[in-house]
Order: sequence, then C-alpha cells, then structure tokens
Amino acid sequence: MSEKISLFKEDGRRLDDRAPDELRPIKIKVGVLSNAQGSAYIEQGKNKILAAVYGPKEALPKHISLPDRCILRCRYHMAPFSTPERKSPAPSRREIELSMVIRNALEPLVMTSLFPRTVIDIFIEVLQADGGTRCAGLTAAVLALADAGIPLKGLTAACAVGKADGKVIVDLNDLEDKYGEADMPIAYNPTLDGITLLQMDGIMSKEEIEQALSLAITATQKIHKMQVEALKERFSVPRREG
Amino acid sequence: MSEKISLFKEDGRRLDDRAPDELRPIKIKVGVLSNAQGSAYIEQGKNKILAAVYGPKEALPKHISLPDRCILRCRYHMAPFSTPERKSPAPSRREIELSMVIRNALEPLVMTSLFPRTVIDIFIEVLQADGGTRCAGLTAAVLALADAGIPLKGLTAACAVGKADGKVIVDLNDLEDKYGEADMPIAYNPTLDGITLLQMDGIMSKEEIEQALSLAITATQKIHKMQVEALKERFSVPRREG
Amino acid sequence: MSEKISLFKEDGRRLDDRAPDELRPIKIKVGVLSNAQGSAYIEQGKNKILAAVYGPKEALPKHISLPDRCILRCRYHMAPFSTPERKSPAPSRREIELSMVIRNALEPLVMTSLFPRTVIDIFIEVLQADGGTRCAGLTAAVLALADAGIPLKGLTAACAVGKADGKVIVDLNDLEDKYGEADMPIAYNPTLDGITLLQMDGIMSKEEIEQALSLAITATQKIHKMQVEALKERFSVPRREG
Amino acid sequence: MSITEQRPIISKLEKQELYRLLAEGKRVDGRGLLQYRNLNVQLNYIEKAEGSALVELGNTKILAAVKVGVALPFADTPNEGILIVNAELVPLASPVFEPGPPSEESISLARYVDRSIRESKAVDLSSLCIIPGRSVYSLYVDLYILDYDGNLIDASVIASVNALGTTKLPKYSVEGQSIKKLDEYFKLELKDLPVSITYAFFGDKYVVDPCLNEEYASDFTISMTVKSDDRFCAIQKNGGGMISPRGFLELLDKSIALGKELRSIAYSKLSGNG
Amino acid sequence: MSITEQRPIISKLEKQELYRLLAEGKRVDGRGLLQYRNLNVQLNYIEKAEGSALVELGNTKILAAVKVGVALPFADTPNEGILIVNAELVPLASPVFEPGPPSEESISLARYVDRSIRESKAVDLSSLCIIPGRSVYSLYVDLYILDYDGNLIDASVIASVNALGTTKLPKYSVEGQSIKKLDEYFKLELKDLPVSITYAFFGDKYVVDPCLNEEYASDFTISMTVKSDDRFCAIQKNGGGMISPRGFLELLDKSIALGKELRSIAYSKLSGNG
Amino acid sequence: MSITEQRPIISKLEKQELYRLLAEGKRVDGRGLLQYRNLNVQLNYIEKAEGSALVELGNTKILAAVKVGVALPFADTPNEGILIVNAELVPLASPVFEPGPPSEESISLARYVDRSIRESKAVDLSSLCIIPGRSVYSLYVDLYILDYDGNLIDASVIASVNALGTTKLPKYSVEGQSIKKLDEYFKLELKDLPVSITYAFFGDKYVVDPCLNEEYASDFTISMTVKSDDRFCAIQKNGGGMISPRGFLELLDKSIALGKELRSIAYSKLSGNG
Repeated sequence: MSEKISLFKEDGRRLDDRAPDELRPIKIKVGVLSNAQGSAYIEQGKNKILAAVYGPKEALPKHISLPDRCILRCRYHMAPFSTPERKSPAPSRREIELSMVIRNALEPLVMTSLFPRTVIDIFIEVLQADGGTRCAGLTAAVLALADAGIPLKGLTAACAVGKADGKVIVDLNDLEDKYGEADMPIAYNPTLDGITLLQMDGIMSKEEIEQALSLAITATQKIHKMQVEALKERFSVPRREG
Repeated sequence: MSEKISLFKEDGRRLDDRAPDELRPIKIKVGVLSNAQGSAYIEQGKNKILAAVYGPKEALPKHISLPDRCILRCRYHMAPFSTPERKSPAPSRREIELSMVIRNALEPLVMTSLFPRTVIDIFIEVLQADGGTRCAGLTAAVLALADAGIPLKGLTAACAVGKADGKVIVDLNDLEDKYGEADMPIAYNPTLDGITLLQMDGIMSKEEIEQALSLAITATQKIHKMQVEALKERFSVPRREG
Repeated sequence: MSEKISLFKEDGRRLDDRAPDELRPIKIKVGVLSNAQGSAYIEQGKNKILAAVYGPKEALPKHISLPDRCILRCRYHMAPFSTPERKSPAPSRREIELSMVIRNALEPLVMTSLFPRTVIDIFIEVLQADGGTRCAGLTAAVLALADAGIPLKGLTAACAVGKADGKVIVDLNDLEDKYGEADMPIAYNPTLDGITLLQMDGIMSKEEIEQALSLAITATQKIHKMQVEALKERFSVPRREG
Repeated sequence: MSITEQRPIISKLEKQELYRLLAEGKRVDGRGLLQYRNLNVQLNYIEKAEGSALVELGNTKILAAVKVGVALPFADTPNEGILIVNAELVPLASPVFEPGPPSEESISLARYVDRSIRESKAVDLSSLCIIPGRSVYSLYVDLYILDYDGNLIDASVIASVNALGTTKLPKYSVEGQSIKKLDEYFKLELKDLPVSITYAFFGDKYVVDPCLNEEYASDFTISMTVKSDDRFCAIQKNGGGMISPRGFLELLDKSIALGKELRSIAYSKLSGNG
Repeated sequence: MSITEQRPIISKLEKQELYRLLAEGKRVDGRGLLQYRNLNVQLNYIEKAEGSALVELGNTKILAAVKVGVALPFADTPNEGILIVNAELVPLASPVFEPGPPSEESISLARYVDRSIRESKAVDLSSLCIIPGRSVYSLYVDLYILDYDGNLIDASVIASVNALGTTKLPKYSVEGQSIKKLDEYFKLELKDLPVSITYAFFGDKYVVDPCLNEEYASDFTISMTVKSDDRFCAIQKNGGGMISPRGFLELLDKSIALGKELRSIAYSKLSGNG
Repeated sequence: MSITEQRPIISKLEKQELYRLLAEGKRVDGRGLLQYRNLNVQLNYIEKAEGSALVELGNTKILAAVKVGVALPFADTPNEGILIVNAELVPLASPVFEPGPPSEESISLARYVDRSIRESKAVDLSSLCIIPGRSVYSLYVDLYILDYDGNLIDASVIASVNALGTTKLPKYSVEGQSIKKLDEYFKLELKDLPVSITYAFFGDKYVVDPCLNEEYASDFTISMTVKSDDRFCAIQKNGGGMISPRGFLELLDKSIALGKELRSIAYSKLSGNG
C-alpha cells in the first residue's frame, strides 16, 4: 500500500471493469481429485486453488486426540510458482497465520463431536494467486469437507471486502489488495447468520466497516449459492451418455 | 580479547570505580512471576536476568524419565535485545553449551532421588547482558528452585573471576570480559565446600588461578548471603499494611 | 561435464596410467572399529571410506518396525573435508538420494526375515572422495554387514563404469567423473547374478551401455574376490606371535 | 499444519461459576464486563536497547525492546525504513509455552502488532531513509512475554508503541554512498498512538481484556486496533465460534470509546519521556 | 537416514489377482503389459508463470511451472544459465505424502528429472548467459504432484519438458555491467525432447507405466530416459530387488521403441504453442 | 534444552570392580592412575585437505582435517584470519551418537578445542590476513570422531594441533583490492603446542585419560589445557558432582607435569613434517 496509483476508471468502474460491489468470475468444481476423500477446485479471477480433505481418521500420535470430538488440521500453502516472484516452498509466517484463521473458521462448521479421537486433515494449495486467496481457499475447503461426506452445519462462503481510492469495494484483486486502503476478509455462514473468519488490515472508519460488512454479506450469499450449485452438480445422477 | 585498552584507572581502581576484589551492585528478588512454580530476578551491574522453575512434573515422553530420580532440563537463553547487536532468538552454540554447564552445576544441588520419573524445568532468560550472565543466571536459578519448594542441599552462588591488565579481579563486567586476559566462572556451594561450575578461558598461571579461586570463594560467599536474605524476604510474614 | 579436457594419453592409457578396463588399486580391511558390531575400510584410488553396522536391535519408535522382517536404515555421509571445497556436514540432496539407493541395493542381500521387528543401521562415512564413492561405500558396507555376523545371500560388489573421450571405461576417478561423458554405477551380486544398484548419468547409446555393463560385471567379480579375501583375513586364526 | 489446540482444562465448576457470574454481569476477579485490569508501564527498562518498555496488564507481563540498525531497503520501498516485529513466547512465562521455533500463536501475535503499527502509520517509515535504495534504518521490535495471564494482544500493542516512543536513533552523516555513525541521537516521533481492544465471547455475553481463565473458557476473541482519530487499522478474530454481523457492528462504538480511555492511560508516560 | 519404507498394505487377494493376471499377460486395469495410460497435456496452465504444463497420466496429475529470474552464475560455469528442478509431493495428493521438508522420494524424483533435462541438453544453458560471470538467467522448474496414482517419474519428465517448451524469457539490455529488463520476450528453444520410460518388476514379469497398486505390489522399478536420437541420458533403479544383466539389456530396445511412441504423444502440443 | 543424560548402564559388578581397583590404586585396564593410554599419531592422513592428522588414544580414534579458504574478516577483527572448529560425533563411532544436528556434547567439545587453540595463540591469526578488512585466510578445523572410547577432549586437542601443524596455505598475490591464487604454498607456523589433560573423578579418587567405562562410572571430569610455558588457557568441568577448592588446586601441578610429558609425545612427529 505504498505508491499512489488510481484503481478506478473515469466511468467509475474498477480497472478490471467491475462495479464496486461486483464479484470476479467464479468457477467451482467439486470432486476433482481421486485420492482425497473430498476435494474442490475454485477459480476466482486469476486465483486457482485446490482443496482436499482426508479423514476422519485415527489421530496419531494419540496425545493430540480429544476424547469428545475430532480435531482439525489445516494447511494453507502456496505453490512456489503461484506468486510473481518464486516463493520458497517452506511455510512463511503468513501461511502459518492463514492456516490458523482458516482452521478457526472451519471449527464451528464441522460437527466434530460425531467423531471423537479422530482427525480431519484439510489441505489448501494455491496454484495461482490473485488476491483474496484465503477466502477463495476457504470457500473451496468447505466444499471439500462436504464432498468427503463430513456432516456440516450448513456451508460457509468467504470473500474479502475493503476500500480503494476512498470507495468501499468487494472481492479485491491483487492490485486492489496491494494499492488499496483496506482489506477485510470475511467468512459468513448464511444458515447460521455467523461470521467465522474476520480480519482487517488497512484503515477504515466505523461507517466504512459497516458498509463493507453489508457488501460482504451479499457477496458471500452469492458465493454460497454457487457452492450449492457445485455440490448439486457433483451429486446429480449422471445421464446415460451417447 | 583483541585491542589494547586500559582497564584500570590511575588510582588502581577499575573503570567502574571498583576495587579488584569488589562485586558490582547486586539486587535479588525471589517470587517475581505468577505462573512459574518458582522464580527469581537478579540485577548484577547492568545484567538483568530472570529465572523460573516448573516441576517436578511427569516426564514426557516417558523414555526420557529415570526410574530412580528426577531429571533436570535447563535452558539458558538471551533475549534478542540483550546484546549490543540484536541476537537471533534461535539458540546459539554458546547458549547450548551454557545450558549444559548450568544444568551440570545444578544436578548435585537438587535432591533428585525424591522425585523419581519426573522432570524439573529450569529457564533462565537474560534480558540485558553485561558480563558474567551464566553466573548471575545460575545464582537466580538456584533461588527459583528454592522458591519452587524443591529440596536442595544448600544454596549455590556463582561469580566469575579473572584477570585484566595483569591483575586478578572479581566479577568481570562486559568490558573486562572482552578486553581482559582471562575469565573463570565459578559456582561454589559454601555449605558443601564444593565447586559445581568451573570453566576458564584466557591465560593464567598456576599462581594466578590460585589467587583468583580465593577471590571467587569470598565473592560467592557474599552472594550466598544475599541469596539467603532474598529468600527470607520472600518467605517473611507480610506485615499488615496501613 | 562442462569444459573440454582430454582424459586419455597418447598411448591410449588413462591419465592415471590405467587401461580402460583397469581398476584403481583397492585396499580393503574388515573389522577396523571397536564399537560397531561390524566395520570395514576401503581405499579405492584416493577414496577413503569407512562403513559400520549396528544391529539387529530393537526398532524404536515401535511404529517403524515390521512384523515379518527387520528394517534397514542407511546413511551415506561425506566428511566436510572429503571434497575440494569444504562441505557442510548437514546432508545434501545428493547424500539423501545415495543413502536411499545404497539401502535399496542392500535390502535384497540381507536375510531380513530372520530378525522381525528389529532394525539394522548402516553408516558409510566418506573421509576422502575421489569418484565412485557410492560404489566403494557399498562394497565396504556389505563387508561391515558380514563382519557383524548378519546372514547375507552372498556378497555384493559395486563399481562405476562409464564413458570418457568416447571410450567405455571402468572405475572412473574424480576427473573422469567430472569431465567424462557418462557415469553408470552398478552393484552386482555374482552368486545371485543380480544387479541391485543401477543408475546412469550422461549420454550413452544402447551399444555403449551393453559394453559398459560387461565391463562392470568383470570389475565387480574382481572386487568380489577381494571382499572374500578381506573376510578370510579377518576371520583367519591369528598366528601365535613372537 | 495448524491443529486444533488442546486448551488446559479449567475445572467444570470454575467454568460454571464464570458463566453464572457473567449472567449477573460480573466477572471472576470482580471487574466490570468492559473494565480493563490495572495497567502499569515502565519506560526504558532495557538501557542497552534503543527503546524499551515493560508493561504489566494485571498479571500479564510483556517486555518490548527496539534495536536499531542500518540495512539495505526492500527493493519495492527504496525510500523507507524497515520495521520488523517479533514475539517470543518464552517457556518461563507459562507451562503452555514451549522452547523451539515460533509457534503459530507467536507468529499471529507478532503479525497483528505489526499491522497495528504499520497500518496506523504510527511510525513514519519514509523518515527512516538515510540514502535512498541503499541505507535505511531498521527497527526490530522484539516482544518478550514474561508472564502470561491472557490478552497478549492488547498488552503487546501498548508495549510496542511505548518502546517505539522511547526510541532514540543514532544520526549518520552521508558522504557520497557511504555513511558514518555520529555521536548524536534523535527521538523517533510517533504519528499515532494505536491501541488494541480485545473482547472474549461466551455465548451471547462478552467481556473486554480477558484474563487467561476467561480466554480458556471463551468461544473466541476479537481484537480491534483503533487509531487516535477513531478509525480502525486492524481487526482479528481468534479461535473458533462465530459472531453475528449485528454483534460485530456493536463492537465498533464500544472500541472507539474504550480506545480513547485506554490510550490516555497507556501512553501517559510517553509525553514526559525526553 | 534412509529407512525401509512401509508400503501401504494392498490386500493379499488384490496382489494374487494382479499376479494371476500378469501370468496371463494382463493387467488390473485391462491395459497391455507395455501400454501407457491415457496421457493428457494442458499447456500454459499457470498464466503468471513464464512456462507451465498440467499433465494427467491416468489418475496421476502433475503440474510443472517455470519461474525465470536473473542470478549470479556458478563460479565454475560463468557462461551458463542456472537450471533448478524441485518437486513437491504435497499432502493433498495422497495420504502417504506428509507436509514438511522434502522427503527422499521427492528429492530423488527431482534429481532424476534434473538429470534427464540436463544430460539430454534439452535446454542449452550456454544460451542463457546475459553477462558472463555476472548475470545469467535462472530457470526454476517446480513440479507439483496433485494426484498420485503411480509413475511420477515419467509424468514429471513430460510435465517439465512441456513447461520448459512453453517458457518465455524477458529480454534484457546490457549497459556496461548492469542490465535492464525490456518489455520483450523470447521463447526458450528446446534442443531435445527426452522421455522417461518406467518399468515395474514382479518376479520374472514386468509392465510399463505402473499405476500405484502395481508400484506397491512390485519388487522394484527401473526408469530410463531416452533422447530424441535414441541414446540414453538417465537410468535409475528404485526399490529393492535385483535384475539380471540379461534382463536389464532387454529393456534397452524396448525403451527406444516405447520412447519414440511416447515422445510423439507427449510433446504434440508443443509445436502448436507459439 | 539441556537434559540430564541417560548414560548407558554399566553393570553394577563392573562399577564395583572399578571402585575396588581404584581403592588399590589400580585401573581396569592395568594402567596407573595418572597414566595415559598408548597414543598414535598419523600426519597428513587426508591428502586432499590442507592439513590433517589421525589420532588414536587407546581405542578412541579421531581424525582432524583443516580446510583453507579465503573469506571476509569479521568486522571487529579486520586484520585477522578466521579459525573455526567443528566436531562431528558421527554415529559410526558409537551407539550413543545419533545422526542429526550437532548435539550439546559435540558443540561443547568443539568450543573447548577452539578455546584451547585460540587462547594459547598457537595460531597467529594476525599472520593470516591478505588484505585488511577484505580478504583473510579461513581455517576450518573439522574433528571427526571415528571410534569412541572416552576422553574425546584430550585426543581432539592433539588431533587439531597436529592437523594445524601440517597445514600448508596457498600464497596469494595482491593486485589492488583483488587477489590471485598462486601455485606456491607456505607452512602454517605454530606458536604454541597446547595439550589438554582430562581427569575423571570417583568419590575422592581420580584418574587421568579416562576410557569410556571410566567416564560412565565417574561423577564428573575436569579438563585443563596447558601451554608450552606451563600456563593454563582453558579449563572445563563436565558433568554433575562437585570438587573442593583444595582438590581443584591440587590438579594444577599435576597438569603442568603431565602436560610436559604428553606434549613431547603428542607432537613428536610435527618436527619431522616438512
């Protein structure tokens, strides 16, 4: 957020031609990997992200298990080629933090008490990054959990909102993330009316946060519908071909 | 020990105005932390050091435990801001060695056979370093053990002696440590008449070592008295205030 | 394999005066260390390599053990001073790969089903490297296993073959390894007529590989005889001295 | 891998008592729901560092110190100084802290404090350039947790800002492309005094500045950093659980009010520090 | 320490069935003994990388991408660019892959692919020098295993060569000893199209392109990389077991024939890629 | 964390026998209490290193080798060469050594040897400067423990000093700020021949040069390094237990006498080494 560059065109639209409250094109596919119990793939703008779920399975070593519920392990990871400069494959401090906030956002969603003494592993691999990867990754991870047949309390969708050139906007791309004034990733579960991931970085007034939150809820509701569609497609009876 | 700088003033006193056999001002306080079972704080010159003790507690993993006595674990660690140049928080080779020699010095002091299959953890954090940190840290660690109620065979006090500008001196400060000719850290238990920590670095003749050892014994006896005082203060019945 | 340097002299012999199919001088001694259950030392050219074996012993932690046979652990390691530039003692990617291919070459040799739930440790330390260290190390490791009294299905010997200046050669030295056109390390067990280690690096035609393999079999048979001799010497009844 | 944490068990009775009290608007230590614990700040605790502060918030005790160096600037900000925040959860402070590489908890703490300082622009990094593209000041803020009784975030922000507020930087003379350290110093000027306000949630109740037992018994926490102008520069939900949008918006006004109050106490010693 | 691997148990019945079929010259998935699975190549999958390819070989799925940088050359090759191959066996791809530092399997895979490219001279490193001894191109080839159903080696060689074949490098202008990135690009030209052929051995039988269950049931595998001119540039036996010299020699002709066939399929999209 | 070591159990009978013998002034291997084991030194064992020595002290076997390089000097000693001592307790040498990063035992050993060489000024580091502040020789002394039967310290000091005594350094010509390696060499001159004397203590008895069983059975050890002029340059107590001040002072005379004796044997081959 250093140099001054304009993020809006003269017609009031964003540089990628979106309205302030418009999402980027999103493509979701569930059940894309053969080894994982559940998996999902998401494209959101130029983001390309895979999520996979293994489990519930025996928690080893035993001392990490809990007697009354399953535990979650979560790894958010960026491929070395996902960023403009090659990234070391070793987890960065940022990746460690995001693995935690994503796990925190999934904990209240999973019916963990159904699987005592087990562990569910959630892997998110960012193949190409274009801003908002934690949110898109979370959106995919929720679907991978559903694909794995793990009972969930509804579906959670996530989207960043924020501020650029003084305007509140939704679904920031890489440029807006970098040169904008604020970034607020939010995960929202419309079924439970609950925010499960919430971070903010940058400067916003109380009024701007209120406005941004409202945009976030609308956006995550839209993404939620796409999640439902993607699951339907996955579980629809395949037509007899030819 | 590279450049030539004079460590004595014309009046025969050291640069900080001490006589050769004079300790720096020492301030000791026992019971300074709320979570640790035992703790102590020491200032010696500009050294500021905290020690804390946890245990005895179950030794995990089990294979590290001993059937006939408790084991000690010890970590001597310097804060990144404790030294003139910022120090990486990862343990240096020096810190690994000092953790070992301090543990060795504590082993004969603790009545380890009273607590078979358990472990006692001893943590020493150097917040500000000014020469002689291993000795001051050990002096504090002994008090943290006593504060934790762990039965000891008396109290051990430690102090470095050494040589600067050809003179044998006691309690070297940072400058004397760096530019002096020898440094000999010693831990001594006056109750048991035993030396439990002994190292030397630099050059001394047999006669100089004899002289230095004699200074060390007097110095550790003085510090031993301060240890006793600090414990008394800790365990004295608090007066009704006001 | 970068610069162009000639690896043959005008008389058709190699720079160290060997014929293309000639081994370097080899010196083998079995039983050279006092702590290891088995040990062997080999000099091949300027290679100086020690191998030691510990076990079979209880496999710890237990989850690594196998119910029907013993497992092997193998470490190929180069001393920091073994190479022209000092090498970091931490295992390089190359050392990790070679530890694996050597273990793979030893697995079919050891009668592992005799020792269920145990582990055999094999350590190879390259003290001085001169080309062909994995092969010489393997030759020594086999003898260390035999010296440890571990039942083997015969002895395996290893030797690199390859190509330099267009000619197929045996037992490449450091220079030939570096400036030659191909290097093919092979371990061969003449008793079982089996190749247990096989790698190739560089460029060779089908015909050259055939020719090289034939050289390798002759070479490993020679080394096999030296292995047998070395074992005999080790286990011969010592003559009464003096 | 981030893994579901195993919180130390606080007894069922303790937890029931805590909830019973909350239902009556009370807390285990007698505080009001939106009341901070006693705050004690000691400036310049580490004389050998360029800046430092020891902060006690109830029994939570944190030492922050600033070491100043000279470094090559990052390629994309050639005219800016470097600010790095690091947090050490040393095992001396709590039986749940372990020696070893930074835990996700310590990384997350350091990153939140970093965002609070960086985004509030409390430190004007462009004033820390000596030779553009070549030599800039580097400020290493090290947080040392000495005693752990909950709410590390708020105490760490206060400790860091106080430590930065006491920081003195050596002057350098510039000759061509090389620099020379002078025997003069100047004070780092703070452009903002951010404070973080942390809430712990229990069902439909919440408290501010949770102590450790409250943290363990809570569903999750939310921290918000407020700038001097009442705008927000960092927010973070930690732990599982969920909050309704309405519940979240409710916190904004509270944080502005609490922020004003806390700021006036937290940085009161800085004005006197010359 | 390299340690005897614990292969996931495939049921005794499954293994017997596999051997029974092999005795009849058949495989579990109906393929012929020397038949590859379906191969699907998608070029330029990662638009933000300088080159990339997604390869599916049956259910095995591998993404290779090339990142281009500028670096100091190695001291002993001042006129050559730098090529580094790295493989990540990410845990998403298989329950047997674990997060953490590279395993011996991933190191061995990357080193084999590196040898296949380097020794075949598919990339002319001497064409990647900008200023001798000072600035050369560095090519980082990252292999990302996304789904693991055996034969990583052959699929990785194909993915890497395709990714390199799509790679575009930025041009630099040289002024004295410094360089400046231009807004022009040139295509990396491949001098060879190596393919690796991998065999899995079961007693006296063997198959090509083993799927995962075949790998687990096999005694060992042998991989051979064949250049466009039918010469060999890398060979590697993996796993225990042993092969007779005659058995090994028999593979050479097979590999040349299979290599021709596989090469024509594996790199068919490269010619169209401009 | 330094942790109470778990010594391999030597049988109670063995330990009783050892004490019984000591009470009679005897040792398990028939040596006198202050008698060293046989010492064998082989110079230039590693031809490819710039200096090396293989030392056998009884069954303890240590290889020391010196690699010479050119490096930037440390900022606070711009006119001095760099000396680094590293010790590897490779698992080949003993069932108690494990592969992995250096243990506290290997670090402590290397640091003691480093102090013995550095403080004795055996190597004149100021003679190892090529261009002040820019290029100095670096000497890497690597100790490789090949067989472990106690008293690593004394054997390591002897091995290191012998290896340094055989070291040949390449000459460099200086042109302005750059250097060029010549095809000439010069011998590193040793200014002192330090030896370490190690005692193991059993109640009120002690022996010199303990073998491994004696080390395991002992309460602690004390090592003292004596210079050629009979002054001391390093002392270290290792292990638990305690010694009375009188007991310690008694060792000084003994060490001077034993040092003279050991020095004459340990470095006898150096004079002949050209």
